[in-house]
Formats: sequence, C-alpha cells, structure tokens
Amino acid sequence: MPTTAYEYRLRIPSETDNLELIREFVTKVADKVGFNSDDVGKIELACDEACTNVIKHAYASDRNNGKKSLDILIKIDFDKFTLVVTDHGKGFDPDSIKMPDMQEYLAQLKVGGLGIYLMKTLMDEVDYQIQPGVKNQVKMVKYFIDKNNSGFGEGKK
Amino acid sequence: MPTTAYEYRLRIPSETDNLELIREFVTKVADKVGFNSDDVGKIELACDEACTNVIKHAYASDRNNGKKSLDILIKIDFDKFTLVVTDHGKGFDPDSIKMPDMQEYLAQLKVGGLGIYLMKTLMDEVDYQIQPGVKNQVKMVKYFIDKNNSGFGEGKK
Amino acid sequence: MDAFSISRVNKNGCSILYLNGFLDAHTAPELENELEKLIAEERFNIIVNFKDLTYISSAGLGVFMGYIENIRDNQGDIKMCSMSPKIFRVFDLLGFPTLYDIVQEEDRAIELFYKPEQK
Amino acid sequence: MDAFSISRVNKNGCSILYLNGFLDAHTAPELENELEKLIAEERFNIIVNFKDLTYISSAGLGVFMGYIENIRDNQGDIKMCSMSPKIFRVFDLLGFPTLYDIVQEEDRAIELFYKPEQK
Ligand SMILES: Nc1ncnc2c1ncn2[C@@H]1O[C@H](COP(=O)(O)OP(=O)(O)O)[C@@H](O)[C@H]1O
Ligand SMILES: Nc1ncnc2c1ncn2[C@@H]1O[C@H](COP(=O)(O)OP(=O)(O)O)[C@@H](O)[C@H]1O
Repeated sequence: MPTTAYEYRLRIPSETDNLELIREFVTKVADKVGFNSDDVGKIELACDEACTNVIKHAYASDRNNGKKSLDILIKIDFDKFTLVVTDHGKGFDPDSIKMPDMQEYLAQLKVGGLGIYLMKTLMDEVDYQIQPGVKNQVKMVKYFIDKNNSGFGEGKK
Repeated sequence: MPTTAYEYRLRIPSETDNLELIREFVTKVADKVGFNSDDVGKIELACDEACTNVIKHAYASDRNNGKKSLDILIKIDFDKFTLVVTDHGKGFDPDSIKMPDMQEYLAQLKVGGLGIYLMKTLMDEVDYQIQPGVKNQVKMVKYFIDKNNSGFGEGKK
Repeated sequence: MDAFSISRVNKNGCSILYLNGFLDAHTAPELENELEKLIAEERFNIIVNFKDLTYISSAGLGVFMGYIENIRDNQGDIKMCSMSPKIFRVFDLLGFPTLYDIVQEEDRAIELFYKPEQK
Repeated sequence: MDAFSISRVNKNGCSILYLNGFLDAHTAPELENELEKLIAEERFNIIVNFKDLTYISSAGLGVFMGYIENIRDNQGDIKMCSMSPKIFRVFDLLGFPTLYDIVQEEDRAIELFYKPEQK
C-alpha cells in the first residue's frame, strides 16, 4: 500500500446504462488494493446502490438538462478505502429515511427501500452530506482490517 | 446516439499499474457507443500509448510529488468520439518529434519512439496542446463514419 | 457481450427462467417483462435458475418482491435454484430465504411444487 | 486474475515462451527479464507463442526490438507464432512481419530454425 492517499475519480452521465461501467471500475480498484473477493463484492453492491439512487432520484425529470452527472471518488488511505458518490440534483433528507425492519419488510412483501439499508450493512461507515442543487454526497468507508467484522450473512446495524 | 454530447471523465494516479483499468474503461465506452471491435482496438491502443507517455515522460522524477495525475476525457458527439488525455507535467514540443520512417526504423532495429506514430495512424485526428507545468493535452478523434478509411493494415499518414 | 438475457423453458408444468449476466437497475425491466408475460399466460409455477447470473442489486431483488404476492394469490410461487455463493449472499443478507424457497438443484425446485411437504 | 505471465518450454533445441494476458508498459519488464535469462543461458533459438496474449502496446513491441540484434549476433532468432488477429494487426500495422518470421503453427516456427529455406 502507498503511504500517501491515492485517488481515482470518475464522472459519467447519470444513466442506468452506465452502472456496469461503474461497477467494473470500482471492483477493479478494490481488487487492486487487496480486498478479498467477498469485500470486493460488498463494495461493488454498495456503490451500485448509491449510484442507482442518484440515477433514479437525484435529477427531477427535466431540470438539470444535459448536466445530469454522477461523480465517483475512490480514495485509498493506508488503513481504508473511501468511496464518495456525488450528484448535483435535488437532494433529500437522509434522516427522514427509516431503515426497514427486515422481518416486517418480508412479512408484508414490501418493494424497494433497500438501497441505503444495504449500503449501511455492507460498508463500515456511511455518511450523507446534502446541499440540494449544489452537491449531494454519500461517503462510504471500508477499512482494510475489518474492525467490527461487519457484513454479509449478518445484516446488523 | 444522444444528440447532446455525453462526457465520461476519469482521473487516476499516473502509474503503469493503472493502464489496464484505463483500457477497460475506454474500450467499454467505445464498445457501448457502437464501434466495431477493430475500431475499439484502435482506440484502446491509441489511448494506452498516450497514457503510457504521460506515465513515462510527463512527470520529472521527484517533482509534482503525490500529484502525478492523469486525466482522461471521452466526449461522445453525434458524429465522433473524442479522447483527451491530460497531464500537468513538464510538457514537450510535439513539433520536434519526428515521425519514424518505418522501413528505416526496422532496418536499423531501433527501439521506442512508436507511440505518437501509432496514435496518428490509429485515430482520425491527433492534436497536442502544451502548457508546461499547467496542462498538457493530446486530443484524439475518431469519427463514427470512417471518412478516410484510415487504420490497421495500412499505416498511412 | 450481452449484459443480461433471459431464456424460458417449460418443464413438468413449471416455467423455468434462466437468467444470464447481471440484474441491476438497467436490466431489471427485462425480468419484469418476462414475469408479466408469464402472469398474462397464467403460468404461475415459476422457477428462476440463477446459474448464469453474475450479479444482482436491490433493483433485481425488487422485481421478485413486486410480483410474488400476485403469483401466490394465484396458487403459484417463485422458487429459486442454482445460485452462486455471491448471489446467495445478497439474498441471505436481507433474509430472503425466509420468504422464498432457494435450493441448489433445479429438479428439487420442480419437486417442491408437487411435494412441498418434503421441504 | 494475473495481468501477465510467461511460461517457458524447451523443445527440439528451441526455447518457447508462452505469453499470457496483456503486454503493456506495466508488464513489459517481465518479458525483458525472461529474454535476459535466455540470453544469459545462451539459448538463442527463441520462439514466442502469442496464443494467450490478449493485448500488446508499443511498450511490448519494444521489448523484441531491444534484444533481437544481440540474439541474431549469436546466430539465434526470435520467431513468433499463434497470434490472434488483434495482435497480428498491431505487428502488421508497423511492418514488423518484414523483420520477424511470424507463422501460425508453433511446429512451423520450430522448423524455421532448421529448414529456413522452406520459408
Ligand atoms: N441521491 C439521492 N437524491 C435524492 N434522493 C435520494 C438519493 N438517494 C436516496 N434518495 C431518497 O432516499 C430514498 C431511499 O433510498 P433507498 O433506500 O435506496 O431505496 P429506494 O431507492 O428503493 O427508494 C429514495 O426513495 C429517495 O427518496
Ligand atoms: N505527455 C508527455 N509529456 C512529456 N513528454 C512527452 C509526452 N508525450 C510524449 N512525450 C515526448 O515525446 C517523445 C516521443 O513519444 P513516443 O512517440 O510515444 O515514443 P517513446 O515514448 O517511445 O519515446 C517521448 O520520448 C517524449 O520525449
């Protein structure tokens, strides 16, 4: 691992068509810095969920025309992998989003509303910074040494 | 094809280790916009050559420390695919670079000096804009309709 | 290099959907179409074979959630088989195995429609 | 997912290098090492099999140019075989087939060391 932080940036049009490209880019970098394939899969899914949210929710129908961009920043520090997904859309209030109770969710056959829950379950830290119309960011962190053994198969948090 | 220009941007550390990542990104976009596999291969190689030059030549040994970044911009217009590779390194005078005479080159068993020649052979337009220490760019264009049937197997220009 | 495709086979009164590639927000509508076709044809005994699916996101999971109620109301079900560990982990992480029968072998999934007690 | 690897086989007095993956500015030094080893061992009859090479850039081509003179000065050669059309096009674009024997079959490349007149 390098001692100075390494950065990878990607800016692409906000369209579902580009999700595959994003996943390949992010998994490649995550793989390169040494995560095992389970952790690469977690990062891949968390990133997809964040980007899917931008594509589905950030840009109200016809405003921001031609400027619907989605930014991804990957920062590699000695101890952690940070993924920041940024949009310039309408924003939202993350505190108003209730995390699903999965037992109830499944019993009631609900649809949707799993994206942010997945992100929080898959990553060590998830943090939103919202400035509607200016810059809405979700920052997700995964440590190289799995501090609290979070993740697949447990669904805690 | 979209009618407004689409842009994809990538900023990564200037290291040979990242060439594979760049090639995959660029080939994916080129494939997506409909180039045949021959043309995708040409764009892949031209891009690699431009990026390899940045990595090998742009940043003098220990200056620019920690800020050796390589920028790639792909712009999709209705008629063309534009690839811009930018560095912030020392720059050079592109007019001073003589294109090799391949017959002489091969007869004398020379080494190196094929990168820019390849870029010019593979792409429809290649144009340098140099501002040493500020921004050095090579812009390469490939048209969707092959105006002058340039490329592999011919080695003209 | 198709991103996603589905093929359908009818077998022993079941409709088996083979998913190929990745199922994300971009490709999920294709699966929705396919399930809607099955429902329109009143084919409610559905098996989804995940053998060649390489990736799934919540947009893909949502497709199953969106149709399961209707299908079960018609005495049918969606049973799932042949998931890779990577795909299964996503289902498992969210507790989906409590809601869907997920088995390894396709034949076992067919059996479950006829001998559910052996489950 | 190794980016690049080389394996060597000795056959009929020739050293055959099998290149696997991609040969670019990042991986070219590995091929340089391998050719330097061959030269140190005075094995100058060299065949490079490109069957599993998926990509080559000028940094890769440069490796061959860097050693061919030394190898020919020692009555050896680098002969090349089994290129995919994608790889061959890059060699062809630069006129390299005038400088190197490039054939489809590995056995033919071996023969060329012993019956060059049949070329
Ligand atoms: N980048 C974003 N811009 C605007 N709204 C967002 C964004 N991300 C999430 N949201 C809001 O948060 C809600 C919950 O998101 P999520 O948990 O991913 O579930 P879903 O996308 O299925 O609704 C979304 O419905 C949306 O209202
Ligand atoms: N981005 C760059 N920054 C500085 N110098 C460059 C850059 N790109 C090319 N050059 C100069 O142009 C020369 C010719 O480049 P090229 O044709 O690719 O061959 P080679 O890289 O093998 O020398 C290089 O040797 C270098 O001096």
